[in-house]
Amino acid sequence: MDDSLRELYQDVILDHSRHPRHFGPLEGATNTAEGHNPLCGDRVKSNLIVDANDRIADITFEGKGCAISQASASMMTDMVVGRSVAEAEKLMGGFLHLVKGEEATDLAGDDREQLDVMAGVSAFPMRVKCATLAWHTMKSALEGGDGAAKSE
Amino acid sequence: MDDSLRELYQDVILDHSRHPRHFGPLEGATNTAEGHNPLCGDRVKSNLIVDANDRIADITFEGKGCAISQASASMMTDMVVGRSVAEAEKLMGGFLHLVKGEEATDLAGDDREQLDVMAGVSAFPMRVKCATLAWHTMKSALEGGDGAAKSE
Amino acid sequence: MTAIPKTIKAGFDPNAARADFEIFAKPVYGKPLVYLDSAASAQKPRQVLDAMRDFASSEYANVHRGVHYLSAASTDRYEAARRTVQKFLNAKHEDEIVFTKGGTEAINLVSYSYLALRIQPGDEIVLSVMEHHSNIVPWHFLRERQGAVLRWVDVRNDGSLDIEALDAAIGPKTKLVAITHMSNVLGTVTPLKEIVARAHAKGVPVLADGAQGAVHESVDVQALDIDFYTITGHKLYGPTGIGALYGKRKHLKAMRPFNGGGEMIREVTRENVTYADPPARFEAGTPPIIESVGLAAAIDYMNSFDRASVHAHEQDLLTYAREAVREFNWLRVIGDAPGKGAILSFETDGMHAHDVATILDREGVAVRAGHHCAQPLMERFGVASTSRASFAMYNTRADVDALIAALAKARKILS
Amino acid sequence: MTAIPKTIKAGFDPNAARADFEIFAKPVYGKPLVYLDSAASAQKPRQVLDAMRDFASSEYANVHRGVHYLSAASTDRYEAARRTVQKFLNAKHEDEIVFTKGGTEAINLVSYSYLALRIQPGDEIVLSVMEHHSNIVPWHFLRERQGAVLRWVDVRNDGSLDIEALDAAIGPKTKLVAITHMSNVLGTVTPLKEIVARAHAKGVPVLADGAQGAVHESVDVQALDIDFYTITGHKLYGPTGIGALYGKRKHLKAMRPFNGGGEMIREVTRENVTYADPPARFEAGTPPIIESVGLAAAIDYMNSFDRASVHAHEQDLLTYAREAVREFNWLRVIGDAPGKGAILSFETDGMHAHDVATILDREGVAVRAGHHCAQPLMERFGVASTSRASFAMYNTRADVDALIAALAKARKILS
Ligand SMILES: Cc1ncc(COP(=O)(O)O)c(C=O)c1O
Ligand SMILES: Cc1ncc(COP(=O)(O)O)c(C=O)c1O
Repeated sequence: MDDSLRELYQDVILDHSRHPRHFGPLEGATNTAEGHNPLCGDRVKSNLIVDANDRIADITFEGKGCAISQASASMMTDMVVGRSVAEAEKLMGGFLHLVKGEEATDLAGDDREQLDVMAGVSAFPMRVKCATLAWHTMKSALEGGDGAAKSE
Repeated sequence: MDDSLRELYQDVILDHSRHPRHFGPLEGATNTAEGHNPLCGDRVKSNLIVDANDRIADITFEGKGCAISQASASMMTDMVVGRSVAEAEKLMGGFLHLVKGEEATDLAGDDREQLDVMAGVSAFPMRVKCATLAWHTMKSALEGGDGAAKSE
Repeated sequence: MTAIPKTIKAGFDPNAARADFEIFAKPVYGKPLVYLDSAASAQKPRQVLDAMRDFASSEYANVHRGVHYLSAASTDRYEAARRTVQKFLNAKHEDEIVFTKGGTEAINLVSYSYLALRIQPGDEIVLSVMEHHSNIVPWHFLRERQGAVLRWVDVRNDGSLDIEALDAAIGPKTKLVAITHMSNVLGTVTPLKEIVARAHAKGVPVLADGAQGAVHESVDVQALDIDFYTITGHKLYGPTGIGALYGKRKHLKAMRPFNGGGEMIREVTRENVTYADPPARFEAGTPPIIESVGLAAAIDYMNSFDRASVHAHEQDLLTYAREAVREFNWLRVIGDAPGKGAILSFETDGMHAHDVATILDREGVAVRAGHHCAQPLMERFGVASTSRASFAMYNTRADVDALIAALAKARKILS
Repeated sequence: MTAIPKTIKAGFDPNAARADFEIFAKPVYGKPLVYLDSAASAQKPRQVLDAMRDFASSEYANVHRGVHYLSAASTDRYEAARRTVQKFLNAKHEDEIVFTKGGTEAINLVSYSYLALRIQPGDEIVLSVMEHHSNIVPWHFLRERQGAVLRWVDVRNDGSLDIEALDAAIGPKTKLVAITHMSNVLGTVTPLKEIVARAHAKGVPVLADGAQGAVHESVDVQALDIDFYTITGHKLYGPTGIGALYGKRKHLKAMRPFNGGGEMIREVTRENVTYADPPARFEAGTPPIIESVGLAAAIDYMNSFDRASVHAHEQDLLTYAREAVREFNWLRVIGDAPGKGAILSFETDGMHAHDVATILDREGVAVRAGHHCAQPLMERFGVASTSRASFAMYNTRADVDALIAALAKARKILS
């Protein structure tokens, strides 16, 4: 089988997509936004509780999507919870580089290792939008988004 | 020089175009119509007096145009004056055949001879509209035209 | 590289046709291209590409505007293309054919220039839930802008149109029935003649979106007595950038212009403007001249085959594929209407259409995944998206075999 | 068959360029083609025709709609073409470029989607008397339909724009200045930067019709600070069926859709529709994909030469021709504005432009005769029609010589 496919649909990813973490509504959310993938019509919703110290106290996501977008959302929520908004945004920067196949120098250590499973997406340019949708939606929520983040 | 050009711009035609017969308004006209050549924006107006016996007692034309359309209008007025409406329309049928390079079996004798100078137009498909404009306009006037005959 | 299909229908040899499509000479990821996305856009035979290139390099100039040789030649070709479309649809008059930039624009033209002038708040437009967005959004505009009401006609569970429901939806306030000739998702072919008869019985005109229908069915607008019929070049094995609207002469004559510009006028002054007769009235600016030549070549190409045999061939592929997917109990076909065209849409349990399409792609199999610009239909069937394999004259049973093998592989990877 | 021009400008060899245009290989009435009708539509170099054919036969599929290989390849090419246009006009953002079917549609898009929403009865649109019908009729629509008032700015007798008159015409009710960048009849190039500055000083946006201007002048929409700028492919040595609108992001974002259909939506339900962001919002349906590749190839082709040298070459032809026609005392040039582009329009005493054009044609010389879709300008100069010779990069002084000889012949025949 095609190596890049194997790489894309790794067990970790399939597992995340089948059993997404932090899935569902979030009581008491301070920030929410909806994201939309124009390619397939999939939508994702990002709910966050940002505390007084600009820390992401909690985060969930909702919505249906392909394995890539679901896994990406699931991993994202796993990784950003407990971090500061600034850290989350930095992580996003690194992630965007990674899935576009660019140098991701700003990703280090554990973060890099965890996110590396998504690096296979870079071989599938048409699917990059799927991988970034949740992240863009989170960003839009953090910015007090207008409810219409678009994947890029 | 190109034979077909010589044929198109015969002296007879240039003469008609420079000194058009029956040019100008017509007092007491019973039928009038305006024609328009969309290609160049030229317009021609046809004025007729049709008497009780359906005879074209008088006819004039107005408007500016190229040598072909002016000559055609001038020759037409010359030829139809005094004829019955039915005859004029039959003549027009023959003329249309002639300038399109089709068999003009319905044109005979003198008519044929006079109109033959226009036969050269058939070698210039883009100019056929110029030659037929006045005729279409006359027809439109005879039919109680809506003032917007188009050359075909 | 082209496999031989197990049956070759009398009168049409798909492999011979296939050889005309140069794109199949180029492998995809080292594998033969299995192109099953013709409903999105068809590939173009060399006859079409050559016709365009030859024309552009030997007879090209702007049309309708000059007396010189190339201008005359170009105009002749452009108007000949109009007659080719006229014959293709069996329109009565050539001035009933308006060239547009595609199927979408053809429908918008009717919306802007015909229906917009006839809509009072509360007036109704009847359409089916299986319409393409191109036959929905222009009517939503009239809802948003003028208070029109959209009346939706459902399809049955097999995807067939409920003609009685359609009939019932046509009421005294109905100003137009806008319906697809063939669904780009379900493959359903609608009974246009019957629809027109019912609508006309109530004095309501009918527009058919023929983007798909004209490719797979023979169209005779006079026999249908239909008011408007739209086609698009790129699905007819022709170029992008061109389509056409057929409109009955009496309608076109009564319509106001759409775009304003050169060619569509009779006279322009500072104070006023008067308009040309149809079809020029609706063809503002320099038209898609080279594309018109390509569209005519595409129609000529289609007509160079026995269209009934081509249809039979496509039907064979559909049946063959329909049978083959029965072995997958995790796959649900959406759209099984009797007499449907060669389009197979399906949902896959626990596998998102995009993931399926990605895996198929790496096998060289091009299908489309998504909502297919038919979101109300997705909603009707309770899905967000489907995978869709669509068949064209150049496909073979070997293509279907490749699809089936790739689907099995997708299942293995994703579950 | 191509004659060598008497001077070859440094940096540009017209004969080398000319060899790229296959149409010149084919004689007209047994004579070499002298094509002086590029202002109506330019010929296309093999680079453009090849790019389109190659793309269509190796990378084609519908754009934005699939995850498969060809769809991705096609989308890449389409979006790359957008960036090529962006750079060509020096737009700040790629989403400020909307593909249209031509120059006319680009202007209509602004009329329908921007200005129509801002016009109250009595509101004014300022335009010059030298506009092409494509930059007149869309505004007449707003007069007819919404009571807009057209305010006309005259040109001086030499064809130059009277900038003070323009300034004076812009008043508190002015909603748009719509002006050509270069007149297709006079060749006049307008001082866009100055116009924009004056209009903006009064808070009025400016649209420039760049159908001709973009061919002969360098355009920098950011430096001009212009609000809208329109171009058309077929005059830029590119294909028919494509053009583009540049619009400032803030304007495009505030505009409503034009055509409705696939690709321009965010979501469609039975009850409602929401729209995509620009540029998709304005690109309903399958866009001119193959044509976008052709347009990009055409721009690349133009950029493969030193544009200043090309401009100098065209100016040389204009000057050479302008001098040569002085020998004809029966010929009157219309349009002598300083800095004008390479277009020569003229009236001929006692000889109708159509007769002149017919005779020239038989000499292989293609000029255009008529009102050039600029009837208000014809009225301004008191003529019904003119003859027009327009020069492009592939023309040479030999072409001018042929024109002059043919004009002398026409005179002989017609007088
Ligand atoms: C049923 C149907 N209608 C309309 C269209 C729109 O045609 P076009 O994309 O040529 O504008 C399509 C294709 O996209 C279609 O499948
Ligand atoms: C100045 C000008 N504006 C607009 C147009 C219209 O462009 P198009 O024919 O591509 O629609 C033309 C050419 O016809 C033109 O010369």
